[in-house]
Amino acid sequence: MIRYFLSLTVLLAGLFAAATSSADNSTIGDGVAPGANNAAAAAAKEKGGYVADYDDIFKVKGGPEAKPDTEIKPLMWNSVDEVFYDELGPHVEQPIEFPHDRHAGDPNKVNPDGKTGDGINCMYCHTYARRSLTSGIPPLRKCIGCHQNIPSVRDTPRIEKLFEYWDAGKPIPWKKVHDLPDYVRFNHERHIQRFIFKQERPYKEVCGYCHGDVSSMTVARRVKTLSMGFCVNCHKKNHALDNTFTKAGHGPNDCFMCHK
Amino acid sequence: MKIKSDTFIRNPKDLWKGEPEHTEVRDLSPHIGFNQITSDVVNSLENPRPIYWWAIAICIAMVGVGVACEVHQYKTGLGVSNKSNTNVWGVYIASFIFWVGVSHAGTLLSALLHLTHSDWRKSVFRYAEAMTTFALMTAGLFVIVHLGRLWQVYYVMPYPNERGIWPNFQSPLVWDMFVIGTYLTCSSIFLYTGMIPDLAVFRDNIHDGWRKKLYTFLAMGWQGTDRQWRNFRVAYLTLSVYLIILAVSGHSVVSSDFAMSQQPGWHITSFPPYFVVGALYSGNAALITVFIILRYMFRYEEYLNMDVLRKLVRLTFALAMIWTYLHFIEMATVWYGHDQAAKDQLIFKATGVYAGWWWLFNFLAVVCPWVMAFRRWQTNLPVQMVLSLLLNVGMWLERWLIVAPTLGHSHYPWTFDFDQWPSYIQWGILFGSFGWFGLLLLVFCKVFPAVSMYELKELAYARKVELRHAHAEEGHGRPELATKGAH
Amino acid sequence: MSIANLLQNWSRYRDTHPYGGAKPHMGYKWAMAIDMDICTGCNACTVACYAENNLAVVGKEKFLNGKSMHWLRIERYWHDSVEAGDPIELADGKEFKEGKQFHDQGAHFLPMMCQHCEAAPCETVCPVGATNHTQDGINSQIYNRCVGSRYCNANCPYKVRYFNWFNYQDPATENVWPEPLNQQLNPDVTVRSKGVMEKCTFCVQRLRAVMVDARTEERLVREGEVQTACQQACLAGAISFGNMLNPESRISKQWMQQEVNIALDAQPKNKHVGDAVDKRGYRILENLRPYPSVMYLEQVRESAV
Amino acid sequence: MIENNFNRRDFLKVLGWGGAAVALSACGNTSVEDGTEFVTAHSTEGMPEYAIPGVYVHFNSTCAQCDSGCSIVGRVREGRVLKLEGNPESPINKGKICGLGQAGLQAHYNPDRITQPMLRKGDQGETITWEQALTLINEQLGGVKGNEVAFLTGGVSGHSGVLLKNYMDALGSANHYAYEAVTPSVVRAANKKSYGVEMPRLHIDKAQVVVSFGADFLGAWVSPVNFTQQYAKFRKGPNGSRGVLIQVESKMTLTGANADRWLCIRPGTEGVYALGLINALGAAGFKVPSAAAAIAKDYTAERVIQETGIPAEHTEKVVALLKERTPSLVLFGSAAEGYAHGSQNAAAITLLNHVLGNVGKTMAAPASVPFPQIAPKVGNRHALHALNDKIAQGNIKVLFTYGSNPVFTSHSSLNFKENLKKVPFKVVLSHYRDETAMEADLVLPLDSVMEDWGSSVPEYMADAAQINIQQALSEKLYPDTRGFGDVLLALLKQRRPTEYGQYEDFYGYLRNAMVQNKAALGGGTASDDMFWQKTVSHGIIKLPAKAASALKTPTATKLAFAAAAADEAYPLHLIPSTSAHMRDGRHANIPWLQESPDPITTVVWDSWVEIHPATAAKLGVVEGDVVEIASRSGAIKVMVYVFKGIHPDAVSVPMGYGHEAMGRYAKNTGQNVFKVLDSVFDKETGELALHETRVKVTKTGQKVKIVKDEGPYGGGQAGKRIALRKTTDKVNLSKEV
Repeated sequence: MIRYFLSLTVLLAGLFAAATSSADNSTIGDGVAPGANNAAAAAAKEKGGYVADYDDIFKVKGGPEAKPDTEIKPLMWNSVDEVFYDELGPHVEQPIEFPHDRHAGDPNKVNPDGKTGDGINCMYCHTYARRSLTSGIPPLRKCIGCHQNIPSVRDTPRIEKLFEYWDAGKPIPWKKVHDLPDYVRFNHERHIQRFIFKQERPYKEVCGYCHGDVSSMTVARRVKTLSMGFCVNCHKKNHALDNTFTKAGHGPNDCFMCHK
Repeated sequence: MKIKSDTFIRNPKDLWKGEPEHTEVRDLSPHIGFNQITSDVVNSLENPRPIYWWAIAICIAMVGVGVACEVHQYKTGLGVSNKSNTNVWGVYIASFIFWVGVSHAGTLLSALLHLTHSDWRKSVFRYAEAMTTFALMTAGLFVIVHLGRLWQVYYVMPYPNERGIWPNFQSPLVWDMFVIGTYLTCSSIFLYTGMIPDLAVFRDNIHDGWRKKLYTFLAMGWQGTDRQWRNFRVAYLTLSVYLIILAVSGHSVVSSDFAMSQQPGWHITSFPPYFVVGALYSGNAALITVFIILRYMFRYEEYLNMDVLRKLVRLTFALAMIWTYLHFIEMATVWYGHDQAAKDQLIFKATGVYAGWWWLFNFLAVVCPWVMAFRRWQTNLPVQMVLSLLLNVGMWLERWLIVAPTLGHSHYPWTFDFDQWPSYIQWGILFGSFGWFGLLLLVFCKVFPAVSMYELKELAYARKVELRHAHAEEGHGRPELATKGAH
Repeated sequence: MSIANLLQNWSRYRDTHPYGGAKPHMGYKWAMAIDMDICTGCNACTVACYAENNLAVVGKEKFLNGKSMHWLRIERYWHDSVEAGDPIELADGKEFKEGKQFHDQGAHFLPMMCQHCEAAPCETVCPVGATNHTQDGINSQIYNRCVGSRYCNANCPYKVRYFNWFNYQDPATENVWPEPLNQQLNPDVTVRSKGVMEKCTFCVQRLRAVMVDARTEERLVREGEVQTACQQACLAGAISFGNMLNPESRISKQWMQQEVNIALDAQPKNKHVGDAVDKRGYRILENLRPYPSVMYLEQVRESAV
Repeated sequence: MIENNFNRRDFLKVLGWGGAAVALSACGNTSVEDGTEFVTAHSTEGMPEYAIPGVYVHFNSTCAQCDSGCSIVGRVREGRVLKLEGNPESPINKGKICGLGQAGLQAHYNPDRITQPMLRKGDQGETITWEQALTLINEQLGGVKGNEVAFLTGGVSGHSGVLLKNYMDALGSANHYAYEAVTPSVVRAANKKSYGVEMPRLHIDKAQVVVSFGADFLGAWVSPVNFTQQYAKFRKGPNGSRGVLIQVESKMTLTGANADRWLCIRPGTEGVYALGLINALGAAGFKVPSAAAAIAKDYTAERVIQETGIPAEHTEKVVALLKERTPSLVLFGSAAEGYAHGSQNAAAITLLNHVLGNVGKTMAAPASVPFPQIAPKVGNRHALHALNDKIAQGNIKVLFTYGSNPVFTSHSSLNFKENLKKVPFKVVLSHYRDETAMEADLVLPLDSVMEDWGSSVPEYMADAAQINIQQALSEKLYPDTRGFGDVLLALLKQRRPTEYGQYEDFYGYLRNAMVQNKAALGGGTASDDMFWQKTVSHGIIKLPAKAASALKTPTATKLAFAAAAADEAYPLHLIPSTSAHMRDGRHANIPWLQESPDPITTVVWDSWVEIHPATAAKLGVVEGDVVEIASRSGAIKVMVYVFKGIHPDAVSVPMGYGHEAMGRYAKNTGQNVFKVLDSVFDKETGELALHETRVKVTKTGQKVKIVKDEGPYGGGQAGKRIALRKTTDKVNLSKEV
């Protein structure tokens, strides 16, 4: 039996490795540009209280030979393309069908309903993402703050409903779309800080990596599995740490990071 | 000549007399022919003594008790079994080892003695092999029952998963999972393979009903051709060799659950042989119990006869002596070793809260088997029945006294000496496990040949040949005399 | 972990004993020191632990049955209890034989929690790898991976692991946190359900919060930036905690001053007999070689009175 | 954009409807199994910018679990206060907080809190509104004279104390009784007499030797958090010398358990020993003032040994140590004061301090708050007796109680519960439906400390004078509870509407009172808002230090100690011990405190009686036996804990257990030792002498398993290297001894 099992698993592994070894591309920060200098690293070292071990943690790579860590073998699931984690979540019925496309969509693109988006930054409303574990749902007064100055849509059903809540003084009971189990703790702040502020990637790419292209949805819907494999897959890769591409490192991989 | 058949219930006055000399028989009477074997076995399946149905009912009731306890434990949490943060293990792990132990005797009889051409095993090895399989199934249940989140038991298996994580291959529990799984698979295959010729006989002797369909399916078109027999023997031999390795490694791995740890009383190098021999010992004792029950229940007096029992008892006695030796060796190495904690642990066993049980276990498992040394009691059925049960109680206690005292008295004095008496839930599940094992075995013996017909026929043939030779050499005289020297 | 690393060398992927091991600590090695001379046994740390880590209050009956859930327990020893045990061998080789009628040199309080051993006996035996060594030297316990085999507890020399024998969070049965008591529960710490093992985590939720901040600011966590709940509560300041790899930290200075080397199973301190009071550091059951991360400082009693 | 300018107070107001959903959202109260969340979304409606979901906010406040006045920091997230820490700014606790203080959270979130005003209807309670309740009080007060109204409180201070005094003045009543069952009131009286102040500031950290006569300063005496911090410094020593602690008592306290030498003294002979020490010091060549020497000259070594039972060798060593090392400090606590001659004991011990020259060195005059009206009014046991006498004479028609539970804590010979029936209208302001509330006609539910505003002045101030601000850390859990100050204000509005009508609530009053005295409080030229904001955010106002006055010089008087008469019928002394967690029983309904073991015996969830092995052998009892402890006043049945930390002539039962009401955790947990206390009083102060009760112990034959954390191995170490102890010989006394 033991031989069965081993041969079976090895076979499976081989299959996956073969099927997916060439599919490792187009992820956030996967490439580290060669030839970057060490100055940024040295500067960063000076910031810390003590810096001796900083290099060890972040695997600072310098010099012309610097390249992404290609030593990682094609692992079981590691190199499976993100497509593997595409999975539409259930439809969540919200008290107000909030049109994300109308707010965050591309201003130059016409939506099916004949309107263009406003191109609002995600973090204009989900304002806590950069400084808290949770991204936060905007308070009602944030909605009202804008909409009381937009008379053109004041009479549409959704906005009327919005003002009903406002007048009643009740918060809108939004339902959770991206719901992680309680034994998982995802930290928005760290990801936003790293990928948007440090690496200066476009917010649509960063937020969209997990949440999908929300700017094309009305009511948001989960598009990735947000499963552990989805997280781990990314955390195993070597990413550039800043936009100078002098340093690379992967996310923490110990279980205590998310489960505690 | 008809040999006097024993009955289960004897004159109480004769109880301690043992077997009279003149009823001495060989493993199979030379007067039993092939047809009689077939008809006896087939008839025994059709028509067991009524006690069979009582036994079935009792087993079902026992299983019911066990299931009820388990359901309660599952719903409420393991706390109802009254373990504590010090004594985290208890009856379940002890019973797990016990049942794995029981399984070993079957392999010994069916595989090892097969290789050594011990012909007397031929009437008992089939049910012994069945016991192996069922005892392993019972043992597996205990592992699951013991888990805090038994619905997550599949985490232990190395299956490719989305999370990209594996079980911990360093853990002896994972080795356990592998070895028990492998052992169970192989022993089932071994049991089934050995039954194929007999199943074909059943197929041919039973003419309708679901049994016919079942046997037809299971016999896999066995026709008894030369080629089939040749392949069969090769396969059977190969499997038996493989199974012996598994059996030895199996209980060694179980022992490493303990021996791999650093806890005093567990961290003992001699544990693997100690466990394996202990397993054979308790398994053989269980074989004797089942021997006596089946003999009466299915009217197998001709086949499960006194000669076989005597040999079984002698084998058990020999194992008991080896085990006793290892038992004292284990204590001696601790006593003369430098590990003070282990020494304390040994003293604790003999004097602490578990002292009564420890001395009882020593009496049952070390002293009691000496009864088997006496010839007059070797074939005394009531004595052997009681004795074999006592030995198993003793050996169960041995396992429990490996598990519990170490937990209660290991390295850290603050947690010493909690006397955590298992609650009725633990006892209920243990009780249920005997019902579960008994039920499986009884159903098996009713549906499948509990004695191996084809091997008995080989034996019958051999005995007939012997008889013929005796006649030819002596020219006259009684066949019993001719075969007497063969003991 | 994957097939590939399984085939390469699976054991290489475990974080174990750091000195000589394949995987050194990455910037952090959290450790603790407890000075038992100033620990008064007041239980403030225990209550703080209950508050911080959502520990279940099990009640009288379960406490009696040894099901208490105190991750941090204060043990109270008497050095003069001649009947209860053997004379205690002191560090200087003398035997302690004092106090017959009264406990006249007081008690000895010893806060005992998970020692976060570098070569933890619990880690190797967990069948599902629910307890592991992290790169910063913590012995982790992952509740959602735990199947409840309790092997870790059976192997723990200190018996500091606590099992959820019941569903303490279930309002229908145990109801340890009846409304509104459940509003006190720390959202950073999972409330454990039945059937999983739990233990002291060195307040990992606090550690991780500051470590994440430090990463964002591209530095290491500074000394004093994080405290465990027990350390924060300890009135006498008997508990110190910090990063051993930071040479400036109090903890690393303390270990160095006490000449306790985390990588040794016996400390060669005999040369300091003359200066005995200052070299009081030791680790409990060090000789079993779990390489615990908690150093205790011996209690001192004045012999002049 | 609408940007509301939220301040701290508004935040709490709006949190009610914004925070309701939030409150549960991050509870972590979901299953590990399926991980589904109960709550739909984070709602941040109405929350100010600094209140970010998932991020902790810290607010300063003051702990009210005991009277030490530690400043705390509440860790608040999403409107819920999750943990309490110490406020580093406070000189009292310097960033630390004891277990009792931490457990304040569970007093706040306690499931057995009263949520609505209750009016007695026969045996039943009926919920009424606050308006009805206040109207009812007004009606009841209408027909009675001012002096027929009494207010029984615990210790009060700060602005609620001011309001209380004003209310009593408005009623024309002088019947404010501050009652504390467990409080060092004889110590205060003796200190006042000897040093001129009730509670001198102690410098344990500066002392080289501390001799403590039963003062459990690490456990439950006066200001344990401060003293423990001092103790840590004392042990480490300023220049490498480690302070030596000697504890003289009959029952080992937590402090005794930490002593270098625990001297077991015959109950009640502490004064004899103190004088014996003075005498021996004189004999050893120490310069003892002649007046003191005269007093002590009769206390020869033989007499001291005979009366106290302390062996001469230990006394000699203590004397040598005291002579060798200065400064020292002599403390005394409940064990010394709790006798009929408690004041005499105390006087002898204070005299020892004078002799050793500690006054002024390790004891200093305390700072005082320049506002006498907010100064603490500490409670004592005498107050209850005075009130009880009045009630018994039928002179009280309306009784308010707050912050005490006299029905539980009064000894049964006082017959308080029965007497209470003579009061026609009893109003109880309480958090729990405790024993006193069960007797009440009207029960008014109070805010928890986490919900209420207030100010307080601690009795023992470690440094300069300070005023503590108590800030609401979270929104009210129940809409129908009110703060003590709010209730007083509402009552005052009935009496003096013109004066108090301007204040919307107690918060307004408090703010106004503080802001008005801005200059005196060190506010400088800051605006009112700025000053108030600063005050609240610091949680403490440190007042400018005044030059400390010197302590009094000794005035020696002749002391006499009543020799403990042998009592044939009741041979043993009963020592009701104070547990650091239970105190007088007011915290019995906090599960954390019930579950955290008693440090010495490690017993949980029950009360026990400590008996010395010799006595136990004489009585034929072993651990777990249930014995009856009977005094002349009553009897309780408690389980035995055999313990070598108690004098063979004494038994000890902890106070605070044995509630008959109060809540699920307190009810029927243990036995109430107050029941068996005899009515014996200290001769000078009239305080109940807690330790003077004589009992007999009889075996009941019943046996229980004692629930304790200590394993069956009983704290032995089995020869293993677990808890190691070193002996030090830094102090060389060889030339003296």
